[in-house]
Amino acid sequence: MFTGLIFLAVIIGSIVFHVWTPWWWTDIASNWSAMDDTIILSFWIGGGVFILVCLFMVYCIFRYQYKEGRRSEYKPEDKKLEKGLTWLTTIGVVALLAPGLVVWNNYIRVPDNAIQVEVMAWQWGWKYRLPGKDGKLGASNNRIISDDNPYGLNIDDPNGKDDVFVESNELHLLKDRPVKILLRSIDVLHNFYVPQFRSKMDAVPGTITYYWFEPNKNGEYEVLCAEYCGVAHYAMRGKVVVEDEGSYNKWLSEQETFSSFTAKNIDNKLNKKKLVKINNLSSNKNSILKEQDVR
Amino acid sequence: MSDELNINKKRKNQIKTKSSAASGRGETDIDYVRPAELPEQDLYHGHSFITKWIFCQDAKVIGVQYTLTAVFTGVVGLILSWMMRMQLGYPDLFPFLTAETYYQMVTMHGMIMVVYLLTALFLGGFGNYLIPLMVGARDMVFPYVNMISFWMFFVAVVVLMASFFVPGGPTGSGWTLYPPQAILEGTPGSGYGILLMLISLSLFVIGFTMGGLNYVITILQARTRGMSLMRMPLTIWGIFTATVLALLAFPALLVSSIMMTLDKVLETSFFMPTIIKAGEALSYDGGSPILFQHLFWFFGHPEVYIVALPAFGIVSDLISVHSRKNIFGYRMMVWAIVGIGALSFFVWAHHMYVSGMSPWFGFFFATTTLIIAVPTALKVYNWILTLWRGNIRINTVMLFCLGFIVTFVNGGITGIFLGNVAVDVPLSDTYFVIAHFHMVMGIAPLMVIFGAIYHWFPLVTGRFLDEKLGKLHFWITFLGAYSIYFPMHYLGFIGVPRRYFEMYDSPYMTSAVGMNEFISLAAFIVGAAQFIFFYNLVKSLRLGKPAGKNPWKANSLEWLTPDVPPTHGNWGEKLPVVHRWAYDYGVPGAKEDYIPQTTAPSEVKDAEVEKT
Amino acid sequence: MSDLNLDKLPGGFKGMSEDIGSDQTTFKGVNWGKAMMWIFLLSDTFVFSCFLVAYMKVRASVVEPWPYPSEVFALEMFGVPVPLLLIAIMTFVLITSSGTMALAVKYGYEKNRKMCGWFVLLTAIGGLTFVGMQAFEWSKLIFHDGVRPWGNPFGAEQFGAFFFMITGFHGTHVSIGVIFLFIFARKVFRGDFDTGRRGYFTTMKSDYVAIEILGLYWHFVDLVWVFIFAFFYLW
Amino acid sequence: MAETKKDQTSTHKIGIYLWIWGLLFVLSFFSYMVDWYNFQGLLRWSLILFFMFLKAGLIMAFFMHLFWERYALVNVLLWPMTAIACFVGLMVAEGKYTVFSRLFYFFVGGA
Repeated sequence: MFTGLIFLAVIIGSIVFHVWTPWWWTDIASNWSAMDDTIILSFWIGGGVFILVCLFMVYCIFRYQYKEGRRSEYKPEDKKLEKGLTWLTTIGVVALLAPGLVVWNNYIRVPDNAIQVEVMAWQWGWKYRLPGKDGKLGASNNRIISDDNPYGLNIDDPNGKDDVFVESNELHLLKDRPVKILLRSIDVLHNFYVPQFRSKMDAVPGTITYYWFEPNKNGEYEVLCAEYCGVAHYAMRGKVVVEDEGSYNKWLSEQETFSSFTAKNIDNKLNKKKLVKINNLSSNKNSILKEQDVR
Repeated sequence: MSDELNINKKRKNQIKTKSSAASGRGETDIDYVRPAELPEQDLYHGHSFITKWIFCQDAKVIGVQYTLTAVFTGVVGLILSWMMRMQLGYPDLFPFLTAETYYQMVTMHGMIMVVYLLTALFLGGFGNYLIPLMVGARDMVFPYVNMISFWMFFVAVVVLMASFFVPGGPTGSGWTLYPPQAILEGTPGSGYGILLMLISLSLFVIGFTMGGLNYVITILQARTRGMSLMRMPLTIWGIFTATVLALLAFPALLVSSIMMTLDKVLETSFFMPTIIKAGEALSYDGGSPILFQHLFWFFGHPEVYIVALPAFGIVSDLISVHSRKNIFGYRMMVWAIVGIGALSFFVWAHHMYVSGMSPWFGFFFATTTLIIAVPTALKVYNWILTLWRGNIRINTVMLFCLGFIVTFVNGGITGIFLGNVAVDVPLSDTYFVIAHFHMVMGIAPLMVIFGAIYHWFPLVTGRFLDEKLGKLHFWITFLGAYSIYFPMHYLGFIGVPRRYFEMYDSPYMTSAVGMNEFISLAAFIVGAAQFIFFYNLVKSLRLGKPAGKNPWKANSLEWLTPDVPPTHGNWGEKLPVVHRWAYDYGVPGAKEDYIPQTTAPSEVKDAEVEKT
Repeated sequence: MSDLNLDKLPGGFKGMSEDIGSDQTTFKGVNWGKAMMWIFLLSDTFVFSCFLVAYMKVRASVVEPWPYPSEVFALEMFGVPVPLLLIAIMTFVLITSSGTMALAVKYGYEKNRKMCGWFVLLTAIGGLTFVGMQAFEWSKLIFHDGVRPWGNPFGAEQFGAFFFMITGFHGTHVSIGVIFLFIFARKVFRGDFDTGRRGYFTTMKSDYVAIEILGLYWHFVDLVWVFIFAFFYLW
Repeated sequence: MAETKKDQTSTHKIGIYLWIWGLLFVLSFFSYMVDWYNFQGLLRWSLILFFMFLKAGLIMAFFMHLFWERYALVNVLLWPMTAIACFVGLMVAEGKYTVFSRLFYFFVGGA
């Protein structure tokens, strides 16, 4: 009796918690509401199964508790029941899988009008590169990264000349315009993740990965690294600002392009020292570690 | 049902006619079982203390040795989890918890619990103890190799524990050990720590292979007379399939360990592309980090089932015995175990949906993954249908089984979320994943382990464990663990990423602080409750109620040995002869409500047995 | 002792379903040790497969050119480079030793102590020759051509790494096999298998079936070489 | 230990071993010739794989006696190979995808 009641309380408690929980997803700010919908669908089907199975279990506990001398039913198999349950489960699984595959199909096919944005991850921070007026990113290679060429761009590639460098943790995006995030890492695995955008993908050194989304709400969002990348993983944050065209263009015009960067670099050799500091990742790492020690 | 019956009848008739021709037996001999194919096994009996208890070749002693070693590592893992929860619940309170130590604890906790506790305990512990007893063998087929297997495992554990004491400490690369970070500066323990981990894993694989071959061959080739595969208890089916999986999956772990060791020591570039560290390019070039993930999960996913399948098998037996009812749909259960095992080799990359692998793989792996959901669901149905119309003893063992069903169904369903590729995108690498796998392969198998220990303790020691303490232990563990992991899913919905040393004050995460405190408190209590269990073990060893023979009135062979606890050689003079499956409970017409496997049909003439 | 007569059991898939449905043993008439060796080899197949799969994946995805094996492994003969000469000889040696092992197993079945012993010894010598040639090949690559696990003068640096790792792992298998072959040759000549002398460590009785088990292992080593030869040297 | 009746004796005529032995030499010679004549492309691949599987099959079937074993053992040994086949197939696809990404983003550019 007691046992059954507690198990019943666990089930009811789970439902109550689910319905009245204050912990729920942060408001979506991208086009991927379809992902939320598939989650809700999974909740209905999966939650239904959970409740039914557990309630049946509780019923059995109440109804068939041990009584001296009672015999249990002897029925090794019931073909019809088993077949029915198999089909029912199969239908449920298909109902879950089909929408999931459709959404995934959208996820890996990037719309043609998407803006390319390269996210360059390093231990531990973010940098970005945007295509210039030609809308194309130049070829890049980690091998040739140097102080004069912090993104390792191929000097001979004309596409790269007007690429825009964003050497800070902050990225601005246009509202209602799809972006294709090209992920690049110069050291270990990272993952560019903004919970409000729902989407994520690992940045893998030695190759380029991608995903896309369409931000549809103005605001500032925190970027989190979602793939463990070493001791300061938790401190690897960035910022995404979604805004309208006016302020976006203003921000864009303030950024440096590859050609202006190189030109400036040749003009002013003194500047180089400062750049070394920015690019010297180890100094950055130490500052993070120091901060931690202070704490 | 009926067609199987007919096949059985037909076969029996064939055998009968054959035998009557051969040995002149009468047509009417319904008790006939084929004579032995193999001569008696040749056993080495130890004489000194060392050969009897330390370098012992008796599978039962080896099983206990495995269990004790695994439980010891488990306690280490438990303490590590406490320390992690201290940091997560009360971030600034403990100055000795730095990010380095936190990540080291995360890694060691994960690896210990998955490999050195659960795998070793289910296969090494329960496998060694139960396989020879349940299939009616005198011992494992290669007792000497079996002994070496345990000592290899022991050395692996020693090497693992040694990594706590080397300069730099144990590796802090997460239990998945993903390169490049696992072997680069910037990850704690990237020097000696990771090397010792890889060596320890390799030793474990070698040791396990020795044991695994024993388990498989004992089950396939050393069953007693009358014990056909389809009469084996589901425990054996679960352990058998899991062992086969382990023999085929551990090679991938061995290979990836060797390759990563070479990457570390010889600076080869298997998994290492061009890497810029501190503004300078390292000597690596052209390797593929994703390859490691493929190899790791080609091992890692079957590993999940290596832990789950023995739990499935054992819980089926416990439920059946304690609800005094035959297991519902035995054949379906067997096929489900085998099917899940086979499919588990085709689903590995569902751990890698957002790893940057070829995006087309998503379709393939989502489909195969959700196919696995069907046999798994059927197993759940069959468990609850076994309870249905049974005669359920609500004792500690049954409580743990019920706890298993609730946590397993819960965790299984969140598994469908994560296996469904598009749903996985927002949820992967968040606390939802943590909650899911702790529920489904942490708590659920642990429930079975506890249930199994309460069930078989009388066999191993001849005494019962204390029921009152047992029930207390169960309720704290079950309710506590459920209230740790059920709310944790919702942290994942918020978007809290896993492996974060602390959250800082991201605006939408402040609401997680309160929950983290609650979860930590629950974790401390659940952890502490395990010491009730250890106390119970020690106390009952001396003072427990004597159990006598077959105290649960079970059917399977392990309870039918002449001596309790069974001695070396298990069966005394004569091997048992099996006449039926292990689930003849509540057979109409029989005197008792159970018919042990060795009972010949002529002894229970009136019983209307359906399955044989 | 037994009513098991393999000739009377049905064969094919019918026999298979009957074997699986029967009691006691699933592999009818297969010795425990032999069954264990088979399952071990299955597991070992997965080890080598993982090595080769990793090799294929990396080789398919490097952008630097992969060294051309038939030039790297060429041997100067009378001033002319002959591609893969040493490898060809090694292959022939290993196949030869596989053949002698097969004969040793055959004579083991027949409990022909002398012939069995000589063929086991011959196999061991073949294996030793193979290991020796492999040592020669390694030292040539290391000292003469400058191939290292972390790089080589010919192209993609994984070439050396995979070469040393995979052939090294295979060579370890061969070496272990050679050691056991010598031990077993001694055991055969001493007559252990005829008298059923007990093993020093395992305390179990010796039997000629051990030769068959060792044979399985040795043929497997040869089998792996077939795959390494195809994927590493010919690709 | 587990000795069963050997009256059916798995012993075979010596000829079959010598015959297979010779065949293996010939096949090895052929696969060596593939390199000697420097075939390229699909022809090279199909020849290499053909000789490889033929040799492997002969060794397994006759030297390792799998041809004479009962189907239970044969099937247990061969079915797991499907997992490897799946692994190989997917890794080939993955290798192609990686090399495509690398060439495209690191050398071609203009994404």
